[in-house]
Amino acid sequence: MKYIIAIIQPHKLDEVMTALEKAEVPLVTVSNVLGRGRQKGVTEIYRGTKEAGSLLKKVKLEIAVNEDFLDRAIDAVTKSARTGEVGDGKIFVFDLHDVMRIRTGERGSSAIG
Amino acid sequence: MKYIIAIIQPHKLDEVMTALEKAEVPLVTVSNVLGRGRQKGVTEIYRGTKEAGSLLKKVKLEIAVNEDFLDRAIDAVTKSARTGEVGDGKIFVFDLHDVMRIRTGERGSSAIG
Amino acid sequence: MKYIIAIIQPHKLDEVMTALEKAEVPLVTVSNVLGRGRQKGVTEIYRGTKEAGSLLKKVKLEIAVNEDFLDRAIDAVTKSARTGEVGDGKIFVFDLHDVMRIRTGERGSSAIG
Amino acid sequence: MNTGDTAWVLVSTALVFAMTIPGLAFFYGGLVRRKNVLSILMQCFIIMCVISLQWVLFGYSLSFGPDTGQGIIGGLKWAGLNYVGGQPNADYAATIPHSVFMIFQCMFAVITPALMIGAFAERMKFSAFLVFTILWATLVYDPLAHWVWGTGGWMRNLGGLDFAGGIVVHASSGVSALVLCLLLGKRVGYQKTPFRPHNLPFTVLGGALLWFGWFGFNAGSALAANDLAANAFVTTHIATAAAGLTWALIEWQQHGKPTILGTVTGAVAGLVAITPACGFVNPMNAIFIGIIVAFICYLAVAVIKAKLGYDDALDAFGVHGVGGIWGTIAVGLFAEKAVNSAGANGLFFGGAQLWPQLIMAVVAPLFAGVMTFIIYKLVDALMCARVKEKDETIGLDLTQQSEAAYTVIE
Amino acid sequence: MNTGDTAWVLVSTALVFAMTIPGLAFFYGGLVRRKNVLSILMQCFIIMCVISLQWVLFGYSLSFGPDTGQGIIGGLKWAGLNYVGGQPNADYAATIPHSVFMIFQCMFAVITPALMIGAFAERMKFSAFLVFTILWATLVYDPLAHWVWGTGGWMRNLGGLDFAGGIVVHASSGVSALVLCLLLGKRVGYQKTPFRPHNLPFTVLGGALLWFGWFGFNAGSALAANDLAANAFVTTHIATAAAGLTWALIEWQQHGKPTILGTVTGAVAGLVAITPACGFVNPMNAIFIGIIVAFICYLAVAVIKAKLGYDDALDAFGVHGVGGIWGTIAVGLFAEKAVNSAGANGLFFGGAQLWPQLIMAVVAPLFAGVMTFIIYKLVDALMCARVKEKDETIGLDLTQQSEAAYTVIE
Amino acid sequence: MNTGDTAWVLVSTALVFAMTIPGLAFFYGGLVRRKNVLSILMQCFIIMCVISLQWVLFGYSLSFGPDTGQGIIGGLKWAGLNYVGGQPNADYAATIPHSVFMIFQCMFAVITPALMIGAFAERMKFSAFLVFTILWATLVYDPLAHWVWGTGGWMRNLGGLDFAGGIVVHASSGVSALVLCLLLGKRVGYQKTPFRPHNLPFTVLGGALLWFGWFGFNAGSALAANDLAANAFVTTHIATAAAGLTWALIEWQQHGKPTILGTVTGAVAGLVAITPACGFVNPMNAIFIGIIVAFICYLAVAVIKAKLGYDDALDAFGVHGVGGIWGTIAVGLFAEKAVNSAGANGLFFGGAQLWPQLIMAVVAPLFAGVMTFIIYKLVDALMCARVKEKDETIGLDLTQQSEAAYTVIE
Ligand SMILES: Nc1ncnc2c1ncn2[C@@H]1O[C@H](COP(=O)(O)OP(=O)(O)O)[C@@H](O)[C@H]1O
Ligand SMILES: Nc1ncnc2c1ncn2[C@@H]1O[C@H](COP(=O)(O)OP(=O)(O)O)[C@@H](O)[C@H]1O
Ligand SMILES: Nc1ncnc2c1ncn2[C@@H]1O[C@H](COP(=O)(O)OP(=O)(O)O)[C@@H](O)[C@H]1O
Repeated sequence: MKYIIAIIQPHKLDEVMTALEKAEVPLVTVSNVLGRGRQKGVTEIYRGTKEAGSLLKKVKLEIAVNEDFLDRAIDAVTKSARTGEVGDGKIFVFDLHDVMRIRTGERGSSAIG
Repeated sequence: MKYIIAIIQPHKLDEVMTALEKAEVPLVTVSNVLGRGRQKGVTEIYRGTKEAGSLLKKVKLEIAVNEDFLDRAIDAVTKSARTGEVGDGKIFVFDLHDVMRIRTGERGSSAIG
Repeated sequence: MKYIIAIIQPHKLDEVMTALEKAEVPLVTVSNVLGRGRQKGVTEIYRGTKEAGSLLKKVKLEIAVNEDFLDRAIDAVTKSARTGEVGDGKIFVFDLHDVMRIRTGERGSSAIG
Repeated sequence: MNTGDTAWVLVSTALVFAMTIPGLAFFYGGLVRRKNVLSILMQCFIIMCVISLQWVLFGYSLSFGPDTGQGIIGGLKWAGLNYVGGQPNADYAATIPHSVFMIFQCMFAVITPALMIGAFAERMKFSAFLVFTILWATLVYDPLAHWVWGTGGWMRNLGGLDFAGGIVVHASSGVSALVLCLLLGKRVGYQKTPFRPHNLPFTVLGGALLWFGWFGFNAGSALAANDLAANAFVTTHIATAAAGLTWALIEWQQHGKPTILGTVTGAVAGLVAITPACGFVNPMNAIFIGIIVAFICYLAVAVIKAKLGYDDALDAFGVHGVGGIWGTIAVGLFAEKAVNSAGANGLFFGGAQLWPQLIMAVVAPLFAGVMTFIIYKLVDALMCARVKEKDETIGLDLTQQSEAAYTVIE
Repeated sequence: MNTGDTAWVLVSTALVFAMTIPGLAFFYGGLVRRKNVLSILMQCFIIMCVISLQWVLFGYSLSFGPDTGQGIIGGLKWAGLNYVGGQPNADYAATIPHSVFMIFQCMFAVITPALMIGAFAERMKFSAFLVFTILWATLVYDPLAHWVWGTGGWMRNLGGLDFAGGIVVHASSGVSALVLCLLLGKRVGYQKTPFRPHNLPFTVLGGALLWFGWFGFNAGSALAANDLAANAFVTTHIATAAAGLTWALIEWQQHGKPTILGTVTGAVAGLVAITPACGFVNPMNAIFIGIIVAFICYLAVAVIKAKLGYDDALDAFGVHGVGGIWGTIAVGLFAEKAVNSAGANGLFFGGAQLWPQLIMAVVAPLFAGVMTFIIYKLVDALMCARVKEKDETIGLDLTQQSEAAYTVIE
Repeated sequence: MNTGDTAWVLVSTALVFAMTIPGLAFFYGGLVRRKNVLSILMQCFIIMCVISLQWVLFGYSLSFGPDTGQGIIGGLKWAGLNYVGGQPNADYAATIPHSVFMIFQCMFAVITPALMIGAFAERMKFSAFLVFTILWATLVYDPLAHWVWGTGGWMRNLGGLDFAGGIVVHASSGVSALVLCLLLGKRVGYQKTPFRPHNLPFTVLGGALLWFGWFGFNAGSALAANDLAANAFVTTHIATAAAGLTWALIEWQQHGKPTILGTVTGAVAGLVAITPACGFVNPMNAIFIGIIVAFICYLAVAVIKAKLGYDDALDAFGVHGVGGIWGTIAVGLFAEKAVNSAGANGLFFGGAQLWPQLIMAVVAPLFAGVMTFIIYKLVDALMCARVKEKDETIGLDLTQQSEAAYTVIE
């Protein structure tokens, strides 16, 4: 089993969510993050004090999948999240040791979906 | 060493925290997330526009443990977070390569607690 | 490749960010978390009801690096985040299976930076 | 007719309006959990709509219309604002248009049921709340307003004094709130998980606007821009300041820290207590009324409630019920004819005003409590007053209104 | 001069001030996405600054200054507040200082262009917005105010009635808003991704303050603290209550849930509709005006807009344009000389007031729409009215103002 | 007595109340970091409580009570509101109850120390703040109010003019604020890590309410609803609009972007500067006063402060101190007898009013600064004025008040 962490542009979230649903990996956990990447931050000014804000708002997706769904999940995210501009984000993939569904106590691969 | 990520219902947080304390795995990091799972979202309406909100508020727990505490941590979460209804959440378990306590510089298994 | 999760004190964020930049591991994802650790929480009082708040505000950093940058990243965080007081936080290190840059589709080690 | 008086009462009307929305709405809204804040705002807002209509259609007539004979209720002669026009009605206010008096009183009729929201917050079904509110306004508020303020009202004839609504507004709604929260039961998880206020700045905003609007509520009740209004304005301000400070000091002594929530709560308690008294007592005694109410309400809110374990979620009873009754009794102690010749002398000034005050302070709450019980039972039987547990867990905003107060992403 | 009248109009001026900031600013600010809230607040705030200056420098003179002959525009005789001092000007208000009338009207001149912000929210460049606003105030608002309210204005001479600005303020800005949003185009992602209000409590706060301030807007337009002000106050309150409740009930029937956003929107629609009528109709007919506007605006906002697909982001047209036109026509139906002897009788009272009302309701929007088109084209040619797509995605707060509304960390 | 005047001053009192809470509280509260917002709200709220009590008990008597002989201080004859009742006091205001004048002035006494919160924000211990405030109000504000406004006060006798408090309120508190922040030292991390405003909409809300309430502050200071009030109202509005716009334009020119924080700050600076002048200058000169204050305060806040490196956290000195002194001098330049016959002619109108103004502008700040130094040293010795570094890091909300402003989970 694999665990995907994807950092994307906030305004792409809805498209990515739809793409994931179409790719049959609908289950996902979403959260707000700030990212410093290659994309330039926007300077902020408060009463004359300039601050080179380097952190930009991003959205983080976490998706646990069985191996055979990995590629289509990555694919779905990449295609739907891409604008071609710097700042589009990254996908990180981890080995997932175990999963459990709290409601039923089910474990492993079948608990993932 | 293992790293547990648990997604639970927000109103269960206090019970889970207490259960973890009792299970002697008190150290935990908590954050807000939104989840799309099997649980149905609640439709929102703004000036007549219906929006099938698919994301529900969840809470994410992260717990780093030594192997021999893994089962009791999982157990504590499962029992205290379970309502039996769809949406109770999932537990994901990862291998943890290394840990370090920033204050002391301690590393590995002893730094976890 | 490795994936670092660091939990630090919120007011140390700027120093850590600067340190990471100096250590040539500038790319990082940041988020708010609450932590229960060895540090004592602050009691809150609402209309006479005391609540032993055990959760304290922390900041979470996530940094994906190639192996040869791992030590200097850990070093940068540890040194800049340390105050010597309880509550300074922890660093967790994971194996990273794969990385992908959404913008280009690049994969693996070269996509990390 | 006097333009200065008219200007003052018009402004006061707007000020009392602002007490309910945004004042009370934000005071209460900040105190609930994030998932229920809109339900509070909605309840306050819809009360403004629905009770205003009830008032002009028949509520005003029931309350202030010509008495039907026994001092119990006004008739329907003034329903639909019949006879309520630009000419003054000397029985109530000789120097301002009758319709100005009517709309000023409208804002009182609106805020009174809104105060009860604090008791049943976070668990009452919207439809049940709406029906309950309309019935309560008609069957509890309108008669009480008539008894105390209407020409021919029996408490008024008895000599009972209630300058701006200690009995009519606060004691009545506060006691009803207690009955309601006992009948509705506790919120899921009450006393197990902590229910922290989700946005205390909102509560402070609301509290400050309450204080601001209360100048209209109390000093506007003089119905003229004269020395009586001035006295009411000053006593209101000072009693409130004293109560807010006292509450902070009590907390400091009890827990080692004064809190802003405590200070604001104390201020509101002070406003409540001075309400019936503001036009009858002098400013120095107003300080005592304020100090004492802080002690009493602190006891009610932080000690007694916790002991008895009822879930008066935002302390509608502990602040408005308890404070309103204390203020009503305080009139019987501190009132002076020197302040208001149309008033009376209280115990400390050699008068016997305490008795009518005590009668009001006992009968009105009793009446309100019993009626609330009956109305609640009726509503509950008809449509089940409480939301389903699952809906309560998800939150009233999403389940009762299909809205979320704040976006999470972006 | 009368101190009571002066006090009332001074207070009303402050109340109308509060309608724009913080009222409208928060009403709109809560509805946009988190990344654009400051741009809304900024636009409202800078309009207050810039139009107030425009007004005292020449706007007031253009609007209310001595007519230049054809009833089209006032001259520049009163520019820089020449002749506008402490003495009353009996043509407009005989009992208050002329400068009080001027500053009261100033707040109307400010809020009118601010209403349009709702249409072009989240995508207009700040510089273009600023230039557009100044031109629009000068070329659309000032003439219209003169036509309807200025001595010698042709619509006024025609017998058109607009008590507090149904045509001058709401219809004009609402229709211009529609033209603007059609010209500017839709926001990126409109109807693809959901645009949820980022902070509904802010919207409720703003809505409540609008209602509060509107008492000054409408009842202040009597320019005296008399029975006419009283009537305007009462009708304003009641029509609003009726409209708010009606909208909630429509939603309840349509979607099974009443929402707070709907209720507040309904209330604002009610305020808009009663604006031209409040000094001419009686309270019971105000209820009808309120109920009807809820239906019409609901249709405009929730049905027609969705069908036609234009992006009137916060429904400036749907509420102000549609509501203002309905209110103007309603005067022609419900006005009574019994309420205001300086008024007229509408259709239902055997009068012929409907015709001048219809003429106003057709000509003024047409004029505003055409002028808006011309001004927009000019501004767009000069400086490109819309922000770059990339900036729109990042948000106007950061890209137009280099600020973020809320911190994320700590 | 005059009901219109009384109505106006009562309303103005409520408006000035709203300047401190919620106005200033939210203006400042939005600017600090999330962990300190409640400490600001608490300080503003408790000042309202504690200084109101100080005022009625003895502060008013010290300030406005019969002079003890040298023009330095009022006696204790009016302590506890003795002799302060419903009858007018012709020395101060002949047409309104004396108690109305007293409570109007109470709100000035409250807001003045509250302004200083901006300087010591985020690091002062609550207990020390409380003791400091009471001493400062008694030893700095009360004497100064007496000098400038009390019958027999020496600055008043000298012919110094301060219509609504440029010296008494703004210069005094602003300069004291500077002394305070120098003595307290910088916040931990100042100029190392960025301190972003945690909630700019709150700041805009507060700023708008300040402007709103300031109409009562300035125009209410006419103590009557007459043409003088009208002039003060108009000049206040216009100077503020000019200053807000000017600040935005300066930023636009300097950084390429106008910000809402800058615009609001400019508006507040405009309000400060016009305060002493509003009843003496004409509207066109008010525009100049507003434009100039924006330049001066921008310099103080964005350039000089950064250079000198003192930590006036929210610019209490930069805006109120600098702006108040400029306004006081501006009276000496722009005042006209044509505007206010009880006033004087400034330099530009051939008068010699500049000298008394300069004396006030030098002596009052000096006095305030020295006294602040002494009081601070006393308080610091007694109870250590600053919180522990660890507490500052965690935040004042949790460590001084055991409360959190917002919940994080749910
Ligand atoms: N090595 C990394 N570790 C952690 N987060 C990263 C890393 N690289 C990128 N990110 C996250 O991805 C976001 C987008 O990266 P960025 O470099 O701006 O875009 P791109 O990959 O298109 O050049 C960053 O803001 C950051 O949140
Ligand atoms: N495969 C997954 N990947 C990431 N998050 C998941 C996954 N499955 C479930 N979750 C998270 O767990 C939450 C609960 O899942 P859900 O399916 O609603 O409950 P249950 O497991 O009880 O059926 C989801 O809202 C989501 O946040
Ligand atoms: N085993 C763990 N699992 C998850 N999070 C942890 C763990 N240990 C520490 N943390 C996080 O690190 C933070 C700091 O830990 P704490 O024990 O207070 O500090 P220190 O390590 O200096 O003693 C905690 O608040 C928590 O968020």
